[in-house]
Amino acid sequence: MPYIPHTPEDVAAMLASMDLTDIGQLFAEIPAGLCNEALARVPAALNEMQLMRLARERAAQSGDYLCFLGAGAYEHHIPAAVWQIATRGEFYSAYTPYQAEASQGTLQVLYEWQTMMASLTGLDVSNASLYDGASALAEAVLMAVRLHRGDSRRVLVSAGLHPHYRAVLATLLAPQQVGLAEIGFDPASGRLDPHALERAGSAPFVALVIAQPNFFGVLEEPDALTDWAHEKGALVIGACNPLALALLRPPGAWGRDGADIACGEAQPFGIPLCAGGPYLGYLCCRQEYLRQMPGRIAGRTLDAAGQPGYTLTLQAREQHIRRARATSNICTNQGLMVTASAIHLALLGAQGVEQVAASSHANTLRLLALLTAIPGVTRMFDAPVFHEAVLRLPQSAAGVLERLRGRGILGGLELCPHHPELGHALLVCATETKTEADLQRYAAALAEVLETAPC
Amino acid sequence: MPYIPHTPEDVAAMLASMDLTDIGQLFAEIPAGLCNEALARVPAALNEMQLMRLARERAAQSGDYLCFLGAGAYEHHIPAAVWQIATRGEFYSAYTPYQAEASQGTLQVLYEWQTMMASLTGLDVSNASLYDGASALAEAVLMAVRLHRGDSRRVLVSAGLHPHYRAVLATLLAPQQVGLAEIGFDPASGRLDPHALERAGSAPFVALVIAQPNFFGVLEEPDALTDWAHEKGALVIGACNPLALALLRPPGAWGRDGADIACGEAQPFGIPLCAGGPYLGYLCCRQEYLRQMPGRIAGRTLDAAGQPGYTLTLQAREQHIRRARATSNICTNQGLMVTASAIHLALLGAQGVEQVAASSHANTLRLLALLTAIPGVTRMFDAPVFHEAVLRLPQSAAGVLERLRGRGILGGLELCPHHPELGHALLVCATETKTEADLQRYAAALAEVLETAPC
Amino acid sequence: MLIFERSRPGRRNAAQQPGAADAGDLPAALRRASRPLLPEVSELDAVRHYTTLSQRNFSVDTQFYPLGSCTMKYNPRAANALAQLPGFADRHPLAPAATAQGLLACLWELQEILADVTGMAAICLTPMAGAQGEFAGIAMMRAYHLARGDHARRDIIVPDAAHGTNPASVGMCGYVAREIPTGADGDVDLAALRAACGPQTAGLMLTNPSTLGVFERNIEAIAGIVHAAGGLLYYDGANLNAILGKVKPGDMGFDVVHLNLHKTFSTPHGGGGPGAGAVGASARLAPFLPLPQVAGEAGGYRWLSEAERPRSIGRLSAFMGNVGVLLRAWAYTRLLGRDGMRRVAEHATLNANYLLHALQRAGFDAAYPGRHAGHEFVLTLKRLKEETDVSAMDVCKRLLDKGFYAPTAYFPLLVPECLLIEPTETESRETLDAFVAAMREILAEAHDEPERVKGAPYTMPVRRLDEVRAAREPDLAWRPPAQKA
Amino acid sequence: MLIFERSRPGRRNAAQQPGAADAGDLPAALRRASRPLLPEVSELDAVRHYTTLSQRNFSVDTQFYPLGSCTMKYNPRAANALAQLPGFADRHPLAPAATAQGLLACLWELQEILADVTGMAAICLTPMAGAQGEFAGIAMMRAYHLARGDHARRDIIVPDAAHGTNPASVGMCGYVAREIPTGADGDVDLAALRAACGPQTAGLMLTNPSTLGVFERNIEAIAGIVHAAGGLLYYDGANLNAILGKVKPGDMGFDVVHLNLHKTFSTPHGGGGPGAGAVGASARLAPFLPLPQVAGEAGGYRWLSEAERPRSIGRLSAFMGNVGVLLRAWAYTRLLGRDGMRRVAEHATLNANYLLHALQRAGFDAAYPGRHAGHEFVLTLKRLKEETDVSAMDVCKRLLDKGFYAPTAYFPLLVPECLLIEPTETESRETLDAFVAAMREILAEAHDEPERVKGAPYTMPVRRLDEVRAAREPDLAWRPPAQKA
Ligand SMILES: Cc1ncc(COP(=O)(O)O)c(C=O)c1O
Ligand SMILES: Cc1ncc(COP(=O)(O)O)c(C=O)c1O
Repeated sequence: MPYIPHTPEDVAAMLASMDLTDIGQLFAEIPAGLCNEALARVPAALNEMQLMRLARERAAQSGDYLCFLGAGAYEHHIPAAVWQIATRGEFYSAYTPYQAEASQGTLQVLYEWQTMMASLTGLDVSNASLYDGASALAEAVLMAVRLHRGDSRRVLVSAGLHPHYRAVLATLLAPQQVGLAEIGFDPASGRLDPHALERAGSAPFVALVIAQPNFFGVLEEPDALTDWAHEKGALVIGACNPLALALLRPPGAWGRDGADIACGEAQPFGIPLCAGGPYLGYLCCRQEYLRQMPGRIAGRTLDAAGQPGYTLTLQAREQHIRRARATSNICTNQGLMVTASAIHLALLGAQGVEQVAASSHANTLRLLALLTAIPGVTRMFDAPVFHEAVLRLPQSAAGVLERLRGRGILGGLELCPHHPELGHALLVCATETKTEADLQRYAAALAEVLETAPC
Repeated sequence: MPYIPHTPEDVAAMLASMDLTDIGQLFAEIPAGLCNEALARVPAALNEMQLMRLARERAAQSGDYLCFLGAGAYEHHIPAAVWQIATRGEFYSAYTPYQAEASQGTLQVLYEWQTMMASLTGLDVSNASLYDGASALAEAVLMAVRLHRGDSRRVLVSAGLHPHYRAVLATLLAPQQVGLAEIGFDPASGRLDPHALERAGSAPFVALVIAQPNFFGVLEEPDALTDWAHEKGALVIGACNPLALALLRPPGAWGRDGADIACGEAQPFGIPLCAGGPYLGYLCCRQEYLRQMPGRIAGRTLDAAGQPGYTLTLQAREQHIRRARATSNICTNQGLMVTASAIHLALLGAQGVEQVAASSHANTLRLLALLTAIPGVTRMFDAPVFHEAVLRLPQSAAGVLERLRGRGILGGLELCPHHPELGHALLVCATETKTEADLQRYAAALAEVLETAPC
Repeated sequence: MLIFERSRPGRRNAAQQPGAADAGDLPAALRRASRPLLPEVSELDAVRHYTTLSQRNFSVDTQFYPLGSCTMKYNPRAANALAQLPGFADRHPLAPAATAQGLLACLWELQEILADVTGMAAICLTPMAGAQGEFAGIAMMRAYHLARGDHARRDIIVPDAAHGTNPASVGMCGYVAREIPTGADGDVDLAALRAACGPQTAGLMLTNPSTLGVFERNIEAIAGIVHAAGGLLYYDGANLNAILGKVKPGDMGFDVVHLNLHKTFSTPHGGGGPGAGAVGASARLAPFLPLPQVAGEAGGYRWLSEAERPRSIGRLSAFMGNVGVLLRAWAYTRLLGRDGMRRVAEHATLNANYLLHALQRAGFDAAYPGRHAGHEFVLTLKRLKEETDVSAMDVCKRLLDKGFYAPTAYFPLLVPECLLIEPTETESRETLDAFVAAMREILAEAHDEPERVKGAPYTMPVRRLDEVRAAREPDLAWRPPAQKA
Repeated sequence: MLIFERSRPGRRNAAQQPGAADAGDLPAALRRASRPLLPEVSELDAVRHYTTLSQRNFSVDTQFYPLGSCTMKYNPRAANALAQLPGFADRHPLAPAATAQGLLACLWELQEILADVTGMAAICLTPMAGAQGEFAGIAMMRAYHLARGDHARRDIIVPDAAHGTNPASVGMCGYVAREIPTGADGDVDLAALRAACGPQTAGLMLTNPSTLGVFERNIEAIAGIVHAAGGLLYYDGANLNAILGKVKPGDMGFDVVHLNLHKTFSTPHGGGGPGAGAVGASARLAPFLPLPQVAGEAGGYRWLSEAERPRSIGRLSAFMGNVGVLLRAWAYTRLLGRDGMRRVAEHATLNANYLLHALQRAGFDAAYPGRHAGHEFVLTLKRLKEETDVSAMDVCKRLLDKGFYAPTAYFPLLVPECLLIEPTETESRETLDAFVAAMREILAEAHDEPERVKGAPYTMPVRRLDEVRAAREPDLAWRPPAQKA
């Protein structure tokens, strides 16, 4: 019996201690008609050896490609120490640190990570994670709705926000009647279109969501946007790649007063791509908004002997205390990812994180230079980018990508399904993991592919 | 500076504390002419990201084959828990447990493993590991030489002992003038030839080495051999695959009095193949021979409060105490392999280990049946085998293996370089890792290969 | 000591740094003025810091963790190894479908297995924890009603014993949580349910066995009442471990379920997450399931397109939920196999009842003495508190000193001074006996030396923490000493 | 508790068992009569047992480990990940050479790098630890003499400060270890050396810096004397960390060297091993190096054949030594790179001297006060012992209570009540300062409350262990209670 220690003697003795003879007797309260042990669609057990072999075969089907995909999930070097430590049983198999005295390890890590994220975003406080970047943005919007004094439930969101994030906002906000006003982007720069924004801002709204960088890799100019929204009495939410914040003005320093909430995806900090998750949603805000924050928060306090220690705090915001009136329904969050992320950031250090950001930026610019040297390949937008950019191709991106794959390259994301208005658009990303040879290889392959006619 | 924490300020302050200004001053006692910082053959540093990419590329060159090689190193399933626990920093980065009170984890593991090995071999005591199976056998022979009352330094060894083990014995024993008398094997059974043995036994000898199973996978009949050697006043050393001992009579129960020493390679217990090492030499013996045992030994004792605890013991045998008169020069042994091996054995349990042995045996018999059904393929020897056997092929084994490799199969070991007298001989092994489909695949490929003429 | 306190300006871990690169082209107005507060430590210091921090945790791998409602069973190490295979761990979520057959095969099998054990028509794996599964389930119920033009339904009925996420999820879906009481026997108060049901009823959320650890015997009647009122039944699968492979929520009449794969299916809790809250639906609700989902066909596996599921409530995460968790759950289902499912429920239930009986013999009071336990049970320490002033919390803290993590305390809210105890099937009888012995000792101590219990713990890295102070003077991020002042 | 004490007959970990198989065909006479004493526990019990056992260790990853002569530096986790890549870890040692280019490239590069840092003509990587490297080196010297028909040489000169493996290895090679004294300044007594040298001298083994932590200033003279007598010079590389990248043993006149890759090249000690003791040789001794060795040529890499090295001393291990250790060492050399080598020696030396000075200021006596430390240094607590009866061992045990592993004690044998302290370059100044503070506290305590120090440790899983009892009444394997009596 996999993972069940009981010997037949154990079972017999345990039953005897209750004056029973059969485990079935323990299920006597269940209406007999409900018992149904048929499991036709569940295969018979494998042992670990068989399972691992099957898994290795299946995992191998992912192939081994040189990958220039980004679009919300980024390939970065993760120090070997990160996951060797994060998967230590004491971190891996612990529950949420409700018994603080027996969970000081996890709690201190949470506190450290909160400190790192607050500092990166330039805001006062961070929570101890939300699910992923997209759902964290939805929580930020709901938080803004709760904080906002007016009765508008309308939020301005750029059409240059990641399409999946927009989809998640729609799913999570619709039941609470929060409306999303999508603001077009400027076709030349790829930034929020100021005219569209002005138009949308003429009706009351709760908050403006600024993606930095946006889905196109483009950097917005958040100072003016922030001041504009604040003047309209709205809150400002920065949806930021936290790695970019190693180089960029943090949301807390946008405009005169700074953004009110920052949130997004901390996957670039030590979390493997893993086909999409588990990732690491973060949310930071100003001190005064603390009581409306969703999710767990770790805090420092003193113990009975006056020594410092850590505990989950401000739980009155949460579902297990406030129930229907909680700031969110979230309970289980992404704890282990926080642990990995804290270790990752500590291993890279301030300088290392900055270098990763700068080198991803530099690699992307270099890639753009190489690729736009190919006839027919141009940049779609002229605004500065962080580590991603949109290219205009002379042929359908889908076909090009397919042929690049034949050459061992995943060349980026075809934008057509999300933005048909952009034509043959391709989103490319080159992080610090790419060498000059990799970039050259991509350029050579693309040149080759484009020479042949589309099929 | 990789792995050096010092900032320039640290260095300056540390030097200042010694009234120095330059690290070079600390090397002032070294004759100036000896300083030589040229390292032309050392490449420039890689960072971890670059190194891991290079390593992945190189590792991938090993390819992915269905492997029927054995010959002293065996592919077995290793539970994922084994190395996830063994590489925990507390085991991985600790030294030899000289400070026992701060090393109870490692020490208890050693004691547990010694218990397991002593029981598997049917002997009283085990040491805490030697380097590998071959060098452990050399140590066993030297131990026998020390124990033996006579002044012979001659040891009888089967020509059916692994050729690399014989080579290692030659290297390690020659300087101490220990002579090896190689006893031929019976060409029909593959076992020690009793006539050759009788002849060799007419001159005095220290010990008889019995390999169980031997290099050909063949099982010797150790009872008679043991009694014969004992009658001649010699010691008996069993060189055994400890996995086989889950099924087989242990050396301690051979003949009337049992073998005196058992040793060999415990790699099958949780140690990855890893191109040949690190593996895990073991050595067990009877209580009365304890003081001549080489290597470290963990023992149970009491602490100042009367509680049990573990410590290295009987160190008076060892080099750091007895120096030139030590039982061996060994110091660093294979500690972490012991840890992995103990965890492995605990995870499989008595029944699991027995099943692995039985299923390797059954798979090998099945493979033999399938392969010998191919015209021209026959078994070389008729004695029972454990999980390896020699096949006679109709063509050169080297060519057959090469063509099998083209079909994704490593078909076994060509014996010609070691035993040209056996002709087209191939040593094959099928452990519990092989499925019926794998065996069928091998048989089909071999049939196909043999149909085409040798190139 | 905090990692920041170990930090020294300019200390670098060169092996982890890609080297300087130029970002000078970025407009000055966009650039950061000062470096963020990230540690500057050596690799050894970081490794030592986090390794020793880990030792300051209790965990399943190191201690018995009888935390009710959380199913702290053993997390097979194989599942971890498997999820870390490069083909899975290094796979980009947007990598082309042509390279995804291996991954999709695993996810599709998991969908199939979960559909079978829950008796649902279809499963979507994307919700990232139980609470998101709840959101998805209620949102599907809402979408169903709206799709039928039934706009009047606003209430979701929730028993008072329900987990906090239930009413919270109801709120997230724009519905109103309507609480109904539990009877003295632990079952739902049917009269109250009847009274609560009507045309405004969107549905009912139920955990079964309930968070009180008892099986809701009237489940069929309940289903009848709710369905008759036009409402739907939502199954909170947090307690599926009690009936896995024996009873299917679909057979009880549930229309929607969520599962906590990090409970029943043994994925690690990771000190708070990540989890996975797969959601299942009966045939009539299946079209509303969130996306992505995996379709399995003769030619292979593929993602279902939005066009094929026009009525889906949509996406819940940027990509495909917590794939790494799903792979671990898949591993577990394959390791258990068909027969293993039922055995989980049987031995989890055996362990719970054995422990309950033993603790009753040791002098503790069951909250529902007449009832069989499911996979967990509730004790009430009301009597102890009255007799000795030792509270459930005190007993919890003292258990830590005995080397056991504490049970869930003060939940469910309706039982005073309660402990919710869940041993899980992976614990041996010897471990349960040792726990009983510890509880017995604490009981004796509570009578002989109550202050000792009330001052616990004594052997943890810290003494009892001041939670009130933590909330009154929130210190949520470290600041360098200068800044702090 | 021992794993055997957790065992229950019939308890199984099904997930790890391949299932029953038939071995009934094996002749009864060959079959085992009773099952071996292996534990029968659940997977959770095994995981919990060994995880909690690990917590009962000190280690580099968790504590400062200033163990002299052992170079307990940080072991990069990358090296571990790299050696576990399936292409390396699952590779069979006898897999064909055609599939070995990746592995051989690593091993060949390691040979090249080690040849360069030692100034040797060639390197063989197969010795499985320092002691086996010593055996190989001496055996090569022996083979060299014999090959020249020089049969008279029987002595290997070894300073009294030498590590125990040196004389022991001499014995293993059938030679006689001839001890010579060390002068008061820590250098070899040249007069004694001269007296010992003669036609019977096969060679000299030397560690430099010596195990006393000081650089042998007369090394060139020593080399001259030994070589003039027809002897060879053997370099025990255990202390290479002190001069890595700055001084090459070959330049000092050594003919043979061994390196402890588990010291200088940062492979983990694993609680006792495995290590790797690569051996290097000057041109005249290179033909005698053991096998296997890797040859690198334009077309790729290959194993040197025995036919190409007819004078090799032969094989030392069944396969290729501790490949997994060699890969970790290779990783480390590539991470350090050319400049990193020298920096190791510089900062290891800086740390040692800084610590020595600070401890002297704290009131401890250096054994060789006038000398610079290499990467380690010796204190003598003779005065403390006389004044307080607190011994070096007592101080060691008390250090454990302060959270530090203890230095090497009572080695080298010639310094009374000595501590051999090696901080390594991977420790930060703050860690060294904390160690000094602890030593200072212990010194004060030794004077104020000596019994407290002599009773240490108090905070370890066990109190001080009775080593005498362990040796007098050896209990080396557990027996079930019945059998035990
Ligand atoms: C009964 C019950 N329902 C729902 C949940 C919420 O699940 P999650 O924490 O995965 O969001 C829990 C988790 O503790 C629970 O116990
Ligand atoms: C100076 C010296 N020489 C030789 C050795 C032996 O090395 P090993 O333990 O690797 O056999 C050591 C190890 O402690 C040592 O310190």
